Amino acid sequence: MLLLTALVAVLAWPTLAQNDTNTADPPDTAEVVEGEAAELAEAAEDVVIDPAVEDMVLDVKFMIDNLWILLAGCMVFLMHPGFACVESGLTRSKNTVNILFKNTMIVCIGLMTYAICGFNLMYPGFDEVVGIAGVLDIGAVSGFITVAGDQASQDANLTKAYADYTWYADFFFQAMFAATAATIVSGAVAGRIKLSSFLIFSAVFVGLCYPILGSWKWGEGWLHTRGFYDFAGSTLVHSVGGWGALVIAFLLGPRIGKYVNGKAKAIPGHSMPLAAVGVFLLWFGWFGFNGGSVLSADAALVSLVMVTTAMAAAAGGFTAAMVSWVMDKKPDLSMALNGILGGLVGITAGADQMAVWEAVVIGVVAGVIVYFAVIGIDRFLKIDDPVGAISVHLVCGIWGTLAVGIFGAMAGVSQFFTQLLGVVAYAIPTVIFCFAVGYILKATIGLRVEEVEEQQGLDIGEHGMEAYSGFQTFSNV
Amino acid sequence: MLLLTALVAVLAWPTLAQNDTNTADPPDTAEVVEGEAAELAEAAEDVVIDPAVEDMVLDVKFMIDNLWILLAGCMVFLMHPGFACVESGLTRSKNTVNILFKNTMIVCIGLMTYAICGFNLMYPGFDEVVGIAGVLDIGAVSGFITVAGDQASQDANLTKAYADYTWYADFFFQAMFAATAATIVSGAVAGRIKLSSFLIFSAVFVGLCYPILGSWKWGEGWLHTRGFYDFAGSTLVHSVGGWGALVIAFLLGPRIGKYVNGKAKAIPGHSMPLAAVGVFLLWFGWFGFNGGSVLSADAALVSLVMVTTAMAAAAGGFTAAMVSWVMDKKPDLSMALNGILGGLVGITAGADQMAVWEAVVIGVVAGVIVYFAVIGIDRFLKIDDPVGAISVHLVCGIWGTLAVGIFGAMAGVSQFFTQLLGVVAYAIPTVIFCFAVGYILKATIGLRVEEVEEQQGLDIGEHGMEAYSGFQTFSNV
Amino acid sequence: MLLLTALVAVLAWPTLAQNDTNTADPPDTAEVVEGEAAELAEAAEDVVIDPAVEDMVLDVKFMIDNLWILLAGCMVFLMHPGFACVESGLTRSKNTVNILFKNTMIVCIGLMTYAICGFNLMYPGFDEVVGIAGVLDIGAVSGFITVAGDQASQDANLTKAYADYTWYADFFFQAMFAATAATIVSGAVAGRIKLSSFLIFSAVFVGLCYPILGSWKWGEGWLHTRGFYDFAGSTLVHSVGGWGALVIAFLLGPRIGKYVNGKAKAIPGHSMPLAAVGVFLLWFGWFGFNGGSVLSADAALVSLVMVTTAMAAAAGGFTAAMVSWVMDKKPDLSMALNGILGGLVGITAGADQMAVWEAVVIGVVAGVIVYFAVIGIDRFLKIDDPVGAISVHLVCGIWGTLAVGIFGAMAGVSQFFTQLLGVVAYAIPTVIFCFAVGYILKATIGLRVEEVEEQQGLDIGEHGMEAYSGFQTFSNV
Amino acid sequence: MKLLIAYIQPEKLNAVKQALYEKSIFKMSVTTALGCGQQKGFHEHYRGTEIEVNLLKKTRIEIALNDEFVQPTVDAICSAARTGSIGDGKIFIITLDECIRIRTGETNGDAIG
Amino acid sequence: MKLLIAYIQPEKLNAVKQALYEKSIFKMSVTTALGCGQQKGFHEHYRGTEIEVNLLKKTRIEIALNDEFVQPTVDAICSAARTGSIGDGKIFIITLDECIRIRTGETNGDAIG
Amino acid sequence: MKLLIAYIQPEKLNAVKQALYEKSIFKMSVTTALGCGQQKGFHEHYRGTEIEVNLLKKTRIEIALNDEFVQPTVDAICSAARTGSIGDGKIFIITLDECIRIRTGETNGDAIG
Ligand SMILES: Nc1ncnc2c1ncn2[C@@H]1O[C@H](COP(=O)(O)OP(=O)(O)O)[C@@H](O)[C@H]1O
Ligand SMILES: Nc1ncnc2c1ncn2[C@@H]1O[C@H](COP(=O)(O)OP(=O)(O)O)[C@@H](O)[C@H]1O
Ligand SMILES: Nc1ncnc2c1ncn2[C@@H]1O[C@H](COP(=O)(O)OP(=O)(O)O)[C@@H](O)[C@H]1O
Repeated sequence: MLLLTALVAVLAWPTLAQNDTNTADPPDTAEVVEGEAAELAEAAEDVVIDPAVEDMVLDVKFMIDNLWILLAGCMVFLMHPGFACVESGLTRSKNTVNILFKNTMIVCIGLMTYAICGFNLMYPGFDEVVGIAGVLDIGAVSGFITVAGDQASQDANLTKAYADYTWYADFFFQAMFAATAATIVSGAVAGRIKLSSFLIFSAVFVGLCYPILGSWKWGEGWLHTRGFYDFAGSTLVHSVGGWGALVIAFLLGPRIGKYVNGKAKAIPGHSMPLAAVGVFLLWFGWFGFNGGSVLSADAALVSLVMVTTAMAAAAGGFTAAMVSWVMDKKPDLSMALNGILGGLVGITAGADQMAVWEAVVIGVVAGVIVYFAVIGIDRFLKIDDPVGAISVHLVCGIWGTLAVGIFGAMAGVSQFFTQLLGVVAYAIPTVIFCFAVGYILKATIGLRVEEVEEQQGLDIGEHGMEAYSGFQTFSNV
Repeated sequence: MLLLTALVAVLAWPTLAQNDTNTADPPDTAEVVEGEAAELAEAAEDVVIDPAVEDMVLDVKFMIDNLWILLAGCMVFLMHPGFACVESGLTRSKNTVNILFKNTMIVCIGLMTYAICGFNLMYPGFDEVVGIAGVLDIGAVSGFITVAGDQASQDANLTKAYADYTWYADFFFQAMFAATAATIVSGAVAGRIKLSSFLIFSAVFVGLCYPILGSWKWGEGWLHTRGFYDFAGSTLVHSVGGWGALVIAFLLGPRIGKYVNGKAKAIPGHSMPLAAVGVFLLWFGWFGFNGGSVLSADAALVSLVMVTTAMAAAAGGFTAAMVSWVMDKKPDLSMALNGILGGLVGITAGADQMAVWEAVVIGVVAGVIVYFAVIGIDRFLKIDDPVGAISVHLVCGIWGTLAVGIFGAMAGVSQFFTQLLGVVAYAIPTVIFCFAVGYILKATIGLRVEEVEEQQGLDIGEHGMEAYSGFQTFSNV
Repeated sequence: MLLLTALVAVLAWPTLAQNDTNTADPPDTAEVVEGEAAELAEAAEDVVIDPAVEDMVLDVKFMIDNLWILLAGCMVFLMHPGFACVESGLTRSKNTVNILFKNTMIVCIGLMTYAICGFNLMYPGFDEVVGIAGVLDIGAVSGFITVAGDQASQDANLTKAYADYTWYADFFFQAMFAATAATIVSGAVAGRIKLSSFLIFSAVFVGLCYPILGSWKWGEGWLHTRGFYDFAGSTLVHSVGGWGALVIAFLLGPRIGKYVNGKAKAIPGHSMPLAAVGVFLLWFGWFGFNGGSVLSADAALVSLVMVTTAMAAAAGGFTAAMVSWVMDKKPDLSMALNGILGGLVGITAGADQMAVWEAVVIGVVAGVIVYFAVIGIDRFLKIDDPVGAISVHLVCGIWGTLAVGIFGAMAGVSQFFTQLLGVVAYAIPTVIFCFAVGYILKATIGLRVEEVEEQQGLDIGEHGMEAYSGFQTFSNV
Repeated sequence: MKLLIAYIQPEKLNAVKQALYEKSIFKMSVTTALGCGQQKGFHEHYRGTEIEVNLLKKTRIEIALNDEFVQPTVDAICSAARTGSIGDGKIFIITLDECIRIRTGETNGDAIG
Repeated sequence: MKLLIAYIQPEKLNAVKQALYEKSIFKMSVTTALGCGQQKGFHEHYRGTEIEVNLLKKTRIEIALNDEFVQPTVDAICSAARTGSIGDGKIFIITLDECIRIRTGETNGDAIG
Repeated sequence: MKLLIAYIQPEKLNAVKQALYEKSIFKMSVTTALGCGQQKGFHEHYRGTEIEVNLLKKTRIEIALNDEFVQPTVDAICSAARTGSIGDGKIFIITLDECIRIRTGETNGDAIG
């Protein structure tokens, strides 16, 4: 408990240093491009409109905005099976049940921890949480799950008094988001991590690390004040998840057989259809991830964001495929898939800031980056990342964040350095947090399964069952 | 034909006894929590708003409501591949084509029978259908498929004169729902039922049993009048399907090799990735299933329902995983998946009535129930249910229905007993109907395939093809 | 380059002959059934409504319409994994990586070529593109990708000044559509086509052939003027893709082992679950494909289109299953799946014109047609089409187009012949174009892989990897 | 010592295993195989086209035995796997020169059981 | 009697089956195998990393034969499976002591065909 | 010439391959098998029901050898595959009458390596 408080305190340094009063308002990303809402409001100012009529129209607008946030949340939800498919497809069949189990549990645990503390940690501003004594004020933190069912609180939480969407819709969307951060880690540590350790790590990662760090920007914290921009989470979600992946994969060490005499060996995934379907589900979910981050159904912004998201992904996939074709003589499907994801991660930070061609350029660069990052991490860092999670989420996440300072409506030298500051500001505490948690787990219940269990596969070892009962498979080729 | 009329008469007893005049109005679930629509109406009453303006705004509101119902219908549609994946994943590879075929046909047959008679049986009130002579009035029943294409009837059916949504949208959503009831049966009887018998059973189940019973509550029938509450079908869809599963699985007997010397043996499913993807699709579809059952895009209700649905599923999945971890030493993925489904079924009856924590509690209880129900049915009832359909849909369906009397805005002793009444009122006719149909099929064309066909697998026997051509599989381990 | 210009000139004959000035307006399909928008407008005419209020309401309506187009685009996007699953499921496991790679690249390349030239070729009217000198005016063509990011152009492209939806949303929806035309070809040529040739073919097909031909109808070109009707693309998308499939499959010749001594042999697909999931994804996507083609969220039209789409698919699937049951003694799952797709293709041309029963009839006929077309093409034309793409998309596409003249609100002899004219008018240039491109590719880099590569599988040959590493498979049974 | 190779119908594996257990034969190795035999295959349809399935799924059992166990084993397999219809399978017996248990290095008679 | 075991390239299975049919050899059992031989494997890339594939897919055929059929069978397989490049495969022949048809209990020469 | 058949734990395949390489045995054929032996299987749970897994995954290696290579090969396999716990596997050796290389038609000693 003490340790936990210490960890939380580490995460809290900039906030404490700054002593800002962050408001509890929901974030507003529609700052740059003028949206419908603004237009409506303007129109309302020009002529005198009967307030009753205006209210009626705004009620209908509220219905749409709210519906879109919920639908976007549902689309983000589909990213979880997407991750499950990609991760199990790109690893061996003997670990499939384990990966599916982890991914299923992440959604369940993620939703629950986010309801218990994550949501309130992230959005009411962090300073309300760490009180004078520096300890957690459970009451303020655990707001969502204990919300009363009575009429009065329903009125406040379920009407447009809260925002363009209800408080519940906000939770729904943000909770679906939150769990993705932990899922990113899952892929990088596949095939060797102890199930219980992973689940504990995920719970604290989603429940504490992600929301506290998230509050710095989306909770209108100190980085928000400094002008750092991250539209839908290249840094807040993907880099944070990617740092976690890097640290835990490093602590775990590579899978047996990955490095023979210091040379990296390929360990092919067992099902390319699963991997491909997973990437398509992720791409689909990303339309909700980015599109929903507009936080309203504003026609202009959502349209723009959808198009930039689609184009960056297409450019990333195409580029990575071509690069692998040139470099390895034959085009690698898994690289093309990683390229799509790289493009998506890359556009995420500035999806509402880019012209079409800029989105394409961001995707192209991401496609190139992913290819070399995968190889670099594999061969030179010698960190074993079976699915390329670090390259996709961390490296492209950084690229996407910086790209906001290079391309698009906000481009500029000072913005570039603000973005760089954001990247670093998120890197340091995440790495410290993950090292600490990882180290504690390693020292106590252990991070890694036994060697023989790893060789037989975690499906038998951790779950006592096979993913493909009845199929004749070579589990060790 | 006579027999069918008799069956229908059995289903009709309470209606006939009661002589109620049920109105043809679409159901209104928004009775408890005040929704947007009500607010709009109120606002309209307070001040005098130009009726032309009001109409214009209501037209736009109608567009949203209608769009949401259609989208929700599309999401429910995805539950069908979800069921197909879960059911084929949790059974052996030699029966996969058969299961996929059944699930594909259920959608096709379900949509058609529901258009031919189901929809009109369910919604105009049952008393209009069984006329004085007690025979089916085909004209009244077959309303949907014979709807004229001319302008006049289009106007009535495609405008807001009908409800918050068009008559067509209503059909679309309800028809997608209807087919799920038959799909539930499909899982429990997998691996041994004769294809033709199953298809006939499904057709009468979706075309007669489900809509007639459904009309008791959602068609504003006698149970509706008594105050029975079932928001989105814990009883009307899931228990009804679950009773069907129980009866037919009982009539069929267990698969060969399931019980050896009276001891239950496990017959592992052949593809855990399929099963997991299926559950995620079901979960996604459930957001449409429950969210669409609000029957409007009302921001407050839909938000609330989405959150309770998500939380109950998460709690159910987590709990079932933990219970199986404790009981069997190792966490069982298929139990976790069943737990998610159990939580979803459990929350379905009262998704709009629960606070967040109540949804979590309902999910937790469902997760525990599923585990023990699976084992109980397997070991003590000795009914062979390969995918756990009875535990998930019937047992958790009953739990969810009763939970409305225990938790949430309607909780109370009298409500609890009303819910119990509903459970029993649906159990008796469904069991009788399924026994009758099952028995007739058994006596005529036969319910079960030949022993050798079952051992070789239904894919070869019923379809003459393999699901995984070219793969070396053990079909009998 | 010269050749390309010649090809483009071929495609342009009717336009040049006619010298029409096609307007740049987006297409309007809501011509027959009166929609909400019209009603709104009427209401506005009857009484004097404050224009400020009206504008406010129309802004909200614009939000819904736009959101629906974007959501529909996302749903169409899911058709791509759908195609990927169907095509890989129905072919052998040794070609799976290749098929997945092709389908992934088609989305990427399709989105990019459509942004570079397709979108502007299709919608501003073709005559603006081919200038006096008969050469491509790159400036006019490449409008979308080079769209400026500045405020002024954003205003024009992101507000309701453009249509019921933004220009960006229009691109998003149309681009997702466009790529499907190339995907259709992919299935028919699976297992033997050279990867590079296929990618080049796809790029010119999506970038030139599809949009130029599409402009004849949807770009308000000469066929539009003649009264040809194709609601969502039975001809414009499916027949065009189907002709491409026919021509390239013919040029390629059958797979080794498909015809032995002139007798067709079956080469079973390797994964029926993949194929079934793919069809469900396609069906789901089709709700967006047809529903979105309403080009607004109009309650009446979208509801009607959803219902006719669902019913035709159900009828097609059921019928094809029954036909195969009768003809081959056992019901064939892959035929049932093809039947569903056939029904969907069939209803696409007139989804907004049909009564429910007419949709069912169209589906039934499509189901019968698919069965006999598959066999006819296989046995008599001796064109090897592993997934039935020609039967589904070309044959049912023609059926659906003609059906608009037989059933529904537009039925009539003269309409029938207009439809026939449309079918022929699309057939000729597509066949010429595909022959030309196919022939050039054959003469230069070659169309088909080496024999030994084909026998070992394209996964090893083209990509150097296996789809199911670790599984013991027979690649040549 | 003999090495016995039996091809049986896949659905008979459990019955054969049971029969061998009763004769105290606990050790065996099983693989799947495709077999071509008197049972000429059957004609099926895939997408309307006849498909001659002449490689049928079989289960291959390999058992190393001391000589005195050979006859009981053959009997057990025959009785458990026989249905009387074509395709029941075959048993092949070859001479086994040597048998080594990897764990202990024991050989021959000691190692076999 | 002999038991013949042949490893061939998977893509040659149909040709070999055909060649055997022509020599009236109708019975055989087939499994998949991974083979390591003179054909040292090839170097591929997976995610940019070289992967040495030294266990290549092979098809294993097992045929029990009366002695007089051995030579024709070997010839048929060799001619049908030969491409002349490394990896074409091997044929192994061992003595078969006994052969029993499960369906009838027939043995040896009678059972084999 | 001898034909050696070894059943080993799947996870030992790489170690065995390595050990054989060191003894200059480059050729072999590998299949997967399910094995039933002294390692009686283990009890697992699937959906709460005990499941007795008595057919365990094994890897089957087949190597044709000239006689002088037999002992080194046995030694290599034993040392690489041994863990000392039940289930390590068995080696069976039978006499190989003939060996033919399909590519060249070479036979016996020449063909085997
Ligand atoms: N001569 C043989 N060589 C190899 N395998 C054989 C031979 N004869 C039969 N088999 C195997 O035994 C299986 C059953 O053979 P079959 O002749 O159909 O049985 P039966 O004659 O007992 O009815 C075949 O599918 C094949 O796998
Ligand atoms: N000594 C052996 N023992 C077992 N299998 C062998 C042996 N030699 C060859 N094989 C099998 O035959 C296949 C082809 O062998 P290879 O030496 O590549 O053929 P070739 O020398 O005829 O070109 C190998 O992949 C392996 O499966
Ligand atoms: N008599 C036998 N016949 C066929 N296969 C055998 C025999 N004995 C052992 N095996 C194979 O060897 C594997 C290991 O055998 P086991 O008895 O468990 O090993 P050990 O006694 O060396 O611990 C078994 O799973 C089986 O595949």
